[in-house]
Amino acid sequence: MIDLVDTAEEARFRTSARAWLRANVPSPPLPSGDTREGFARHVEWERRLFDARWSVVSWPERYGGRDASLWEWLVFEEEYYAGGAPQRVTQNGIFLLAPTLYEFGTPAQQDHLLPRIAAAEDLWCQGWSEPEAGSDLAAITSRAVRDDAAGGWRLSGQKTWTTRGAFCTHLFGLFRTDPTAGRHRGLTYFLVPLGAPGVTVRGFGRLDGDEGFAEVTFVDVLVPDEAVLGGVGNGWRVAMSTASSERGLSLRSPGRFLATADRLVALARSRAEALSPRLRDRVIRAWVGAQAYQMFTRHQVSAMLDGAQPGARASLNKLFWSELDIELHETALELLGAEAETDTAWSRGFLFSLAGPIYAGTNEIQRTIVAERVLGLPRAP
Amino acid sequence: MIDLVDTAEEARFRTSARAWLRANVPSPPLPSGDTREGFARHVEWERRLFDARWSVVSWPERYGGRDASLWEWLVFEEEYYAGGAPQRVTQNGIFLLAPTLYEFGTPAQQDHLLPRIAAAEDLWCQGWSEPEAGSDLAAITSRAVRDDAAGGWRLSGQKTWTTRGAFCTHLFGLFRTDPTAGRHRGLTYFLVPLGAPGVTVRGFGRLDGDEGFAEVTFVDVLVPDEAVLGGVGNGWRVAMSTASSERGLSLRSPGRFLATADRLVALARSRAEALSPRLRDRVIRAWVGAQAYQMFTRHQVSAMLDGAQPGARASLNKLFWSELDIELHETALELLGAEAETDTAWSRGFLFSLAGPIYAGTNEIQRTIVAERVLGLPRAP
Amino acid sequence: MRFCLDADQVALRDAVRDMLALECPPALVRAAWPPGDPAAVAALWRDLARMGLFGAAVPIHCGGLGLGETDLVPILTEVGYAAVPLPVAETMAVAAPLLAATGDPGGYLPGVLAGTTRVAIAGAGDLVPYGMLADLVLVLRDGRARIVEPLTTAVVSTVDGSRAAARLALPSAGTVTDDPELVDLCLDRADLATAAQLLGLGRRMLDLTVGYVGTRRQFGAPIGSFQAVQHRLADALLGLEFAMPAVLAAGWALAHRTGSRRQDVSIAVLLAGDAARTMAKTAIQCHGAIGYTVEYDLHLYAKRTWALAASCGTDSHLDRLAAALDLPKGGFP
Amino acid sequence: MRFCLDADQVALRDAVRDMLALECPPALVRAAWPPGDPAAVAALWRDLARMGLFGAAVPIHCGGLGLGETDLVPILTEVGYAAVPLPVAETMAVAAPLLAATGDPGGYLPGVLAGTTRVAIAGAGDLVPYGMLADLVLVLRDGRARIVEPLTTAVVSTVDGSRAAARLALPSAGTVTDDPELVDLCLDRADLATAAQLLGLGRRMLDLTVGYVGTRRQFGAPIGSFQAVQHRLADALLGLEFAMPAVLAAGWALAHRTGSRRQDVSIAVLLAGDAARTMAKTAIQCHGAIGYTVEYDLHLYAKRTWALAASCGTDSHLDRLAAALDLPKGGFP
Repeated sequence: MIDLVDTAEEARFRTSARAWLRANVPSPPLPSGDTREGFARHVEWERRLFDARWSVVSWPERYGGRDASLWEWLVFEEEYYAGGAPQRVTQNGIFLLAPTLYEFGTPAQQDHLLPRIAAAEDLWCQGWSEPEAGSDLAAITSRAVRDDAAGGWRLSGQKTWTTRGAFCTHLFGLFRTDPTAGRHRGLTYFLVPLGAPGVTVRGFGRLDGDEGFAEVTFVDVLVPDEAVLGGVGNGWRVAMSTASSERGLSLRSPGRFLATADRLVALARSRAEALSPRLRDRVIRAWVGAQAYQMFTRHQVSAMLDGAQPGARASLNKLFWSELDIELHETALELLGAEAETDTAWSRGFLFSLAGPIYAGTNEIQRTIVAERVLGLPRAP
Repeated sequence: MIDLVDTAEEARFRTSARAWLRANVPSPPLPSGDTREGFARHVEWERRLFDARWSVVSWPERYGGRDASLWEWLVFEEEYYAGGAPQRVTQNGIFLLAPTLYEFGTPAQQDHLLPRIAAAEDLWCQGWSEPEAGSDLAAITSRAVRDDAAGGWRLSGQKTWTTRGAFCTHLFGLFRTDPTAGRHRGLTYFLVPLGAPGVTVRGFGRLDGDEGFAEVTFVDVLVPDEAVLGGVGNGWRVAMSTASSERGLSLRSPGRFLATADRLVALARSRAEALSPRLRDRVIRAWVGAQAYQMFTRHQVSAMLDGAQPGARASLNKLFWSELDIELHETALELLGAEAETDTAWSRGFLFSLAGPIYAGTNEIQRTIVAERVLGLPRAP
Repeated sequence: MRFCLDADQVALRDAVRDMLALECPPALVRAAWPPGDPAAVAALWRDLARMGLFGAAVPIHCGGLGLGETDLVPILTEVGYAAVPLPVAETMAVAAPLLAATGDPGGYLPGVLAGTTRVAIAGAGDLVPYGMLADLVLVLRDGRARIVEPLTTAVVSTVDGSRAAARLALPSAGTVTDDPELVDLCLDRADLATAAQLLGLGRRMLDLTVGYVGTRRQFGAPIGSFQAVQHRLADALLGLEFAMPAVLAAGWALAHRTGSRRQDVSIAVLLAGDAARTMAKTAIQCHGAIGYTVEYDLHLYAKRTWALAASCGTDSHLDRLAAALDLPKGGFP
Repeated sequence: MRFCLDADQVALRDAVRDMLALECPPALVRAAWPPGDPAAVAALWRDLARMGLFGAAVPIHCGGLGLGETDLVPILTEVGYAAVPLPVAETMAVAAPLLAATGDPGGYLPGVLAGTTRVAIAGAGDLVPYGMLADLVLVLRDGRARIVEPLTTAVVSTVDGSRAAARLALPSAGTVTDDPELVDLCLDRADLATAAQLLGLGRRMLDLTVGYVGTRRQFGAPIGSFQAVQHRLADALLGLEFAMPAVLAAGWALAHRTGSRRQDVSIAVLLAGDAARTMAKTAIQCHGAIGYTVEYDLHLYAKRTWALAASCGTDSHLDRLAAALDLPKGGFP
């Protein structure tokens, strides 16, 4: 069945979301969330969203959501970005950790953590990369050693290139619990409070101005057994579930790119003197790309509702949105001409977009995943 | 020293070439050289060129040339293609085998073969690829076994994807003379008359209509010792010299692409109703590409005259001209719109251009050569 | 909201796919190349008629299956996948529903449904793909739809030899409708059919290439295990995967006569055209020399791709989208 | 015909290269980012003056080195390679020869040659790169060249923090020349200088990337041994290698005032702009996360590349070439 318009219920949901956003989206827009002060303002916004039950619409009511369908979630995202609302600084918790908690968490973990994520009380960052383990995630050496006496685990090692790590309160990531097992084995997924004794967070600037980009060092950090998500030694499988969320739909809904594309078209209209036919075509094609992403995700959501798992196909999303985002911003900068070098929302967005093909597994890794696991090509020797 | 205009001598040479070509270039143009009849007409043209000493201008006078400088050769090529003269069906002999003969041939081989190549008496095709050895040339299995009694070598095996093989008289290629040696070793470069007993040539059509695309089978073919070029077991080194000619300047002078670019611009002017700003830009950029190739080769020729060997840098030429050729033709087909599907010089040229990134070592092989041997990146594991 | 094929759509698509796999293998496409085997090609047309396909988009009360444009997309994708060397898309997706909608003044519809009348669509100038095989030609020009019998026929040599193209002299009478909405609908259906076929052609070339690079070995490994090949094919797949939903959505927009239908068709054509062209180039490059021979099947699909893509009219679609986005129209000052 | 640098050109280029390697390392570029170390940056300007560089394009009888545009290309490429955070190209390649050619009515030339006067060039609107550091601003607009002292100065935050950009209010007087040929020559020299710097920046990013991927190991091998990285870098190199001769040829065309010089400059700008932009993207991608940190040097060169490329005016160069090729001018109907 194909029906590409909102049902009556979806339309009601859309109207209601739009009305609330129109009344509440901060104007003028919040400062960038990449500074400590800006981040705090964003956290305030997240709490306002939560109070109005718009922070996690697709979650169960008991965790602060609205039990909304995946379609309604897409609708909310469209309205959210079309309304000019701020980027979600809670995204790691809501869109990456939470799906993993729903899949692998114990009831106790879910009941404890999910409401705190929804309410922006806990602010999560990722702890994947290490200095010697970037694309090659299985090469991580940070380790967790069982301390039976203390009744928990002692973590040590270093995580790096952690977005907003300097501003967050918690970190999720992989640690090696069995040093004798091979690369993908012997890993465990831990949930770590950054305030725990032995954790040091050092921020270092990121190209796009994010001052929270951080390196996190663990020296003999004690965490309890409840800090393990999905079972000891099961970390790779749990992490791949997070990665699939990160690459796929949940982190990058079409609403965001549709809104950027619309802003690009508006920019083109407003800069008639700079708009050459060449740039007009580039604007149109970038806009078409955003539409394509929307159609693709709708098709994907339908398949998911019919029981399909995106699995490796999440890599297709990631390849597409990451390149689309760069194209949208590069086109805007061309329209801005010599003014492009000044510090504007578009130039900052461009710098941010360049990270797209790198994080969540480089696009080279994604292409290999697509080739081997979607197309079924023979594995690299 | 930079001086980008013809010297007086070069200008005289240009005038003289242009005058002869203007008086002699066949009009209407010859039929395609890809059929047996067309090929024969092209061979006639090659003999006319030779009779007027324009077939191999840079060769010594004693072999039918004019002792022209590399600059004059570039000038001739510009005039040749600007004048609408036919593609050179002798190119394998003149541009690929001959440079190798100059480098590795014995005086007897040079004196015997070069004049026959210049005069289009011997028509050479290449014998590199085998069914199981395409990009991986070192995997060839055709072999040559010494026959002391007969005083020569006995060849057996199969070569394939041989352009115009069905119309040529001779083949050069690699055969394995030492089956115990490793991949690149134990190979010898042979010069083989296709009329020799035991040679079978089977033509099979090529996508662009070349009926002479052939598979050549050798069953116990006896050739004398003089058929070896560059020494027994030295075949890889000799072949790499030919390959460098094929990738680089000598096979694809800028004149050819400059002429195509000019024809493309003329087509754009003549099709005002189809010329959108988008296509105008595409035409201009393709034309710019042809200019870039000319500047690059001029710079390269200057370096060669100062003693530099292009070596692995010939792969840069090949990557550039092969992609440029496709871009020129694709742009023309877009200008032709729905008429593009009819059989025209442009559509045939497009199909031919698609072979560019494949033959003479695929562009994937070229990129690896550039990466490892020009940029010095570590070799693939 | 909901966006997937229903069971009936899947069943019909699969039936067409199975039938074409059997009746329109590469050998049949080759049979359409001159001199070829016209009888074999004609038999395929009859087989398609027996399935009722030429009435797919004709209302049930006119003797058809009563399907809409949404349903046609998967069928036309299969027609592209098989590179059917006949004007199936033209007859099924454009001419037949037009005849039905206009009351069939010429009395052609029964012959179309029965598989005895083939309809081609006139392209640019006097060039008519499948003109050599067509009984009737649909001309969509100057705000009119005309269905005419050709006066004279001259064969044209084309890159894709299975297109049976002709230059035709056509009478100027024969107007079936000048209702602008209906004429636009014909144009949109033709564009949609092209986009859907390009998707199918892209899939065919992808399948051929994935199969080949998985078995062809060089340097001691299947060439499909090298990153250069893997990543290029991943990118080609990406194009096809992101074009497919757009084409399906355009079919739905046409079927429901939405306000954005014309721009949805343009989006579909641009995405499918780019994806198929990229796939053709990728397929040829990943095959290497064998893909460049006419003994191997790839060229059958690549050449059809180029033929269809050449008829896409990229600039007119960009202009249509420009108008929808309130950006200036193309051209020169 | 002859197309390579002579011994003098090579010697001067190498001298500039060696000097900049020593005096303008990444740390000096960082010193130009706010708050930075203005004294260190100012010292570099004096070092460049001591080499006589600001008189490079000034005739010998005016106290310069008497070099032509051909000679400037390799020097400016080195200026780009080092990402010198000062208006060297503007002062040396455009302002100084203009002052000399117009008899230096304002008496600025001695200060320029001595390294006590810096000249920036006004960009679009009131934005002036290096405006915070400039004593004078050259304005090339409306067929006039003006050299003026700014009335007011407001710092502008830019992506490349080492550009010291400012929004300046400028007086409307100060015309140095309205000779169209000389004004065009200034514009062409500015474009040439941009193209040459972009080449150098491209080379710098290439060198950084080749160095990094040769040592960074993932999956048990240097990442530079993977085809995905190898081939992408090969393509980036291709762009730079084919842009370089075009930029040099444009310098020669300007130096010899050939009839095609303006189109040669446009070719150079288009090729160098594309090559440098591609190189920046390739460099960031091949580095991965480390290239995305400001602790690593890559961003210094990438951001300069984007700043220079943004000022290129792609469409105006395409229009200029269109005119030369007798194709229609861009714009909308």
